[in-house]
Amino acid sequence: MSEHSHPTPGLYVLILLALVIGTCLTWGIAFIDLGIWNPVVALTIAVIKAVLVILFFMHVHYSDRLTKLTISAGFFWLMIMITMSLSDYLTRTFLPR
Amino acid sequence: MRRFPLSTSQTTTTEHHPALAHQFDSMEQQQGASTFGMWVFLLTEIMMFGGLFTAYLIYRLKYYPAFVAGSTSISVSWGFANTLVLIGSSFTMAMAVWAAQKGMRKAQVWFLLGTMVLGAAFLGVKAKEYYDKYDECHIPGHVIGKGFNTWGGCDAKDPSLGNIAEEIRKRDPNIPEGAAVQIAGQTEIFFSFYFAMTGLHAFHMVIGLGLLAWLLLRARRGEFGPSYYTPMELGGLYWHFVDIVWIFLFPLLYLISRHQHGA
Amino acid sequence: MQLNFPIFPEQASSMAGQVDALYLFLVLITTFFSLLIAILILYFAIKYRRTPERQAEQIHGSTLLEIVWTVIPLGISMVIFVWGAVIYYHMERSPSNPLEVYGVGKQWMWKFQHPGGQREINTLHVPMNRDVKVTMISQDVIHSFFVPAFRVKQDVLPNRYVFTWFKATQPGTYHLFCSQYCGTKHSGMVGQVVVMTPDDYANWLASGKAEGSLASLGEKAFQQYGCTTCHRPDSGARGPNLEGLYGRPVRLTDNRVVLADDNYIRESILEPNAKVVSGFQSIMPTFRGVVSEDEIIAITEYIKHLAPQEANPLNNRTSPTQIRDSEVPNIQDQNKQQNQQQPAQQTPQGKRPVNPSEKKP
Amino acid sequence: MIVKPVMPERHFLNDNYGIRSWLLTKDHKRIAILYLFSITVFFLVGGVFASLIRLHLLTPNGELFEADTYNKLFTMHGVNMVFFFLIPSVPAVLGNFLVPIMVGTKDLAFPKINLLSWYLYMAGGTFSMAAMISGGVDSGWTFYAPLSSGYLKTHVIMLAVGVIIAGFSSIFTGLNFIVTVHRMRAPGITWGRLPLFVWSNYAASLIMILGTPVIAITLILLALERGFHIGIFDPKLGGDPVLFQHMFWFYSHPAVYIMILPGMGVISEIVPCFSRKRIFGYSFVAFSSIAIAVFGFVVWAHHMFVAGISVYSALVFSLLSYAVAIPSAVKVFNWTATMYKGSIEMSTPMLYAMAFIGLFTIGGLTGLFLAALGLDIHIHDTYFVIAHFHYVMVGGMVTAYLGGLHFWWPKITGRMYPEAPAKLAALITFIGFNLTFFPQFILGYMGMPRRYWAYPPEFQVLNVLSSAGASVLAVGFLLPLLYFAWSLKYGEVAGDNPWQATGLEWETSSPPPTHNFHHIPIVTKDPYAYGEDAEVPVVH
Repeated sequence: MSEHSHPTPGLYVLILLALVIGTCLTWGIAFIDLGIWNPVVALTIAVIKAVLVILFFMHVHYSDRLTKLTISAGFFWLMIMITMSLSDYLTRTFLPR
Repeated sequence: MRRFPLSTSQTTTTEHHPALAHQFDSMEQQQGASTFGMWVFLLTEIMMFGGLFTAYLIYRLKYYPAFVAGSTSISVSWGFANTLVLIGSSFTMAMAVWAAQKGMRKAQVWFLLGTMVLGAAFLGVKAKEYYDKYDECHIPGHVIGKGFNTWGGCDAKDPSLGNIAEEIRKRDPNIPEGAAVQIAGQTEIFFSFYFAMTGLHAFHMVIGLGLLAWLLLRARRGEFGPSYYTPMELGGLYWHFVDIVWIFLFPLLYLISRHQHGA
Repeated sequence: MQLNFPIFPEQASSMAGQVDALYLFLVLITTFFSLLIAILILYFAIKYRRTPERQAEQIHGSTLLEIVWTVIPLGISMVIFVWGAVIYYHMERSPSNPLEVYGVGKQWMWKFQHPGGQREINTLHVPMNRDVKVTMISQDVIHSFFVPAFRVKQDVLPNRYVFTWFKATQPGTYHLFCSQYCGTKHSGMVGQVVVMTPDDYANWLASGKAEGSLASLGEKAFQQYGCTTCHRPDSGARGPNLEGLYGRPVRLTDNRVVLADDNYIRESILEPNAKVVSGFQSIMPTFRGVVSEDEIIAITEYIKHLAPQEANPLNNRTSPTQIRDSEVPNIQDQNKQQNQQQPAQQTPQGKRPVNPSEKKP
Repeated sequence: MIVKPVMPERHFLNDNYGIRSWLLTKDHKRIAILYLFSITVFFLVGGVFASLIRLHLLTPNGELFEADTYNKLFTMHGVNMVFFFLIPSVPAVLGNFLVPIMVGTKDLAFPKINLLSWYLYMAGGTFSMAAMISGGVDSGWTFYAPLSSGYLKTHVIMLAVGVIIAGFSSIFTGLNFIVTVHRMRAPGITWGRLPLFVWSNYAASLIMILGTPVIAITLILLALERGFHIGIFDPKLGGDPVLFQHMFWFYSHPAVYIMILPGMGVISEIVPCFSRKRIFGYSFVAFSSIAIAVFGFVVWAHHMFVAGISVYSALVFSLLSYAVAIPSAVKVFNWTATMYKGSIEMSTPMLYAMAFIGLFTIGGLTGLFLAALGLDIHIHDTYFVIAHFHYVMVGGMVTAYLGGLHFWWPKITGRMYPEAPAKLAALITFIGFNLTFFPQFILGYMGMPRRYWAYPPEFQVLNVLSSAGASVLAVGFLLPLLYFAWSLKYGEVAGDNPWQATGLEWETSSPPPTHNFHHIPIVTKDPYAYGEDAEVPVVH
């Protein structure tokens, strides 16, 4: 159902290049002091890399809405787990007194 | 009493592809269902790794200095190299799927082989890293290896063997020994997560290699072509997912506040 | 077997009435809706029972009705939520000037310490009409402090202090249960809370054999572990001055501000480098495995009693004290014994006024 | 229809014979029957533990068993019932049998994975049985750390492994349902024509695939901590025990909706059938299932109000907990409204459905007590909680399971169960159930903590009442076992549609042929087209 148009090897090479550049960037930036932004930058690059892999290597860009919805649901639920757990950990110190 | 049938019946005539399972009407339905099934399975994988990531995050907030020290003690170069290896294997995997779609038997086999070699290389590096940790007495707990020591190394007197407390003091002499030892002791929890997360990932890699071997056999027999390449597609999805997990593991485990301490 | 069995718990605290009011309200709601549904079902089942001539009347649905039975339950549940939240908030707020009692849970007993130094096991004596705050910690697994007559319950965790409070209103003896499953003798981890009139309570306090007040025990431990070496009021001290510390905000080296409460003090004893006060070095060794929970409680009580002696807020000291390396305790050698159960000895040689054999918890 | 129905000549039960044809079957109906047998065994084992617990609690001082044994009994009762009965019961037995037929397909999307999931279930069951036989486990089904990871001396890891494996069985069942519902619907079955049983199983499947992996990883971490003494949850090793509870309840709270949602689906099928009426508010009933599944994921910490979580977090979780109560209420009202002006036949399945609606109402409403923060402090971890979830799980779920089993028994076996003993069993179950669990509400509010081996004497009368009820309940549960077995041989031949029900499953023969339908059906009407030729008034 999903193979009406498919990426070509040329595109794959481009993605590979982008991923390698992303990895090098992550590695390089890790040694520069950005304060609290270090993990933010690293994770942003990681997210971009993951999105590239998902969209092109995993053909989601060419897939139907259901597949896209499924993946979004996965990350949405992960966010639920993380944020709702943190809602406890981050507010424990604000005791009402 | 009268019955009110919900349905009328219809006879379907579809030409049968040998790979079409009986429960499906068409190859298109079969591929759609299989691919979607794989995605649903990957959804469960996201949540499974997600549980680990959540716990990791909470402990990282709680024991940040120890996570920095633990992260610094693992080799960023190997981690970096392994990231590139895995990205490369993802590329060859994508190419293998493409070759299958195009019905290029030889190309499939070579790309699959390439993927397997890179995957095995990744596991080899991982094994080396694990062995280093074993050597440095950084295995958490008291069951495997010589047991985790509060100073985070094998011998308190010998700073050369993974003595994390000593490393901390070397990088920042202002940190007193007591504090360094305490932080070193807490790296045990970092290593717990390091091994749990990379271990679960490596376990997925091993399964992935098994899948690839099976795909390789089938590809060699020329089973895949433009009309049927679903198993290849599914294997690809799985392999890319494992790659994505690593894309997150690398910065989370290897690169915690590297700038403080240099390579 | 007694035949006149109670079906409602005693009300023996200021909170009991509030909780029971919400309970009875909910019982009313539950009864109303359960009966409504049950009666409707039975009525329909009889009224519209199948007979040869009966034809069901097809109804697709009604958006209006759906909205009605979405909104009404929503409204009712919001009332319950707010009501419950108000009571909860009240329960979680520490009373202003409570009588403080400390509890330690372990498999399978409760240990309580009073500020006057009295210790009890599985029994807690408290005066009536006075806010009593019980601060608790567990030595092993999770327990839970539950006094049904007071409608209070709090899980007692092994890694941090939690508290609960109550104001008993009726003299008497009440059940104390451990309500969090804690192993084989979970159901044996029971005791009683004895509520006494103020006079009786005073008598009880006087009759109790105490080795001295809790704070004085704490002071003893404070000296015994050599804390005074660094935590001194003078400006050259290597550790923060602890006078007037309790209950105040403290600025840390990473600019965070935390409240110096029981948990902070305990953490600073066991994991001194987790939260280092701004302007100080992290030089303090850990006392994990060295001090017992009881001693930490006593030391905390002692710190609470250290009144501020000068207007020198410890949280904004400007010049960090320089420490020479030779002053830093060398604790590695003593640290070699790995066994977590065994107290390691981690203090600088010659600085501790007692020898290890004396510091039995 | 005066013609006496006859058994079809060929159907899935006689298509093939021999043990191999069962153990290697890929037919969803045969797998459903494999599940039916194995689940019954686990239910009986769990039931024996329950009976022993109730027997022990007749006296306050714990005279029958040692404390240790008692702890093992309630642990194994909980584990058996939750992981090996409640979670798989309706989805894996009735769902497996009916979902493909209801969506008009020959089988589930992945028959081999379906069989694999039964084997995983059996493997998980074997591990848990092995843990049981080799001395039992006394961790409680909740496995709270650090007790289970650092203090107990029993085979916690073996039991945890059993639960993890069974978890994967449930993941695969859920995966199969989701793919089948999305990709395998027969022509004409739009989402608006999907039977409500399929909707609710779909919603439960969502929870299975999103929640179950989290319990798997949580228990893996627990086992690692226990096995290798690495610090994850034990504060002695630097961990945080409250994190275990967060991760455990992230799955285990939604898991109660895995248990109850398919049961609700059964009721949504039975009530219209025996009222001869289309379901009231189809789309509201359907979407309330999805709403329950989604909201179910954001309320977990209401199990932790006294566990030392932050006050603000508790407020948020309490508020959200009410969000999940609303769709449940909507369902109850819609079922009741479906009966209005129907033509109601009080057959056994309908009796069970009516019992479900009543008991679930009580069970659901008492959930409001537990979500109310100030009140939960008092009743948390008491028998009030026990009573509440048994009202939902036994009064709701088991009742629905039995109702569904009676309803579809003629479809599964081709034979009717005997009506008179079935009605009697339904009545006995209802009375026994209420006698067992209603006193526990009072006990709980009185303050009797759960998992107590001995208790203060003033609680004895209520405990004796409860134990008496349990013996009645046991009879109620054993009766169906007897007459179902009897009916296999002597039951009346049912015919394709003994209830004159609508729905695709009633259009094929009973028992259905191996491929369910001789031709792929094309559906032109919605699933509850009762009285379709009559005028259809719409109330506004």
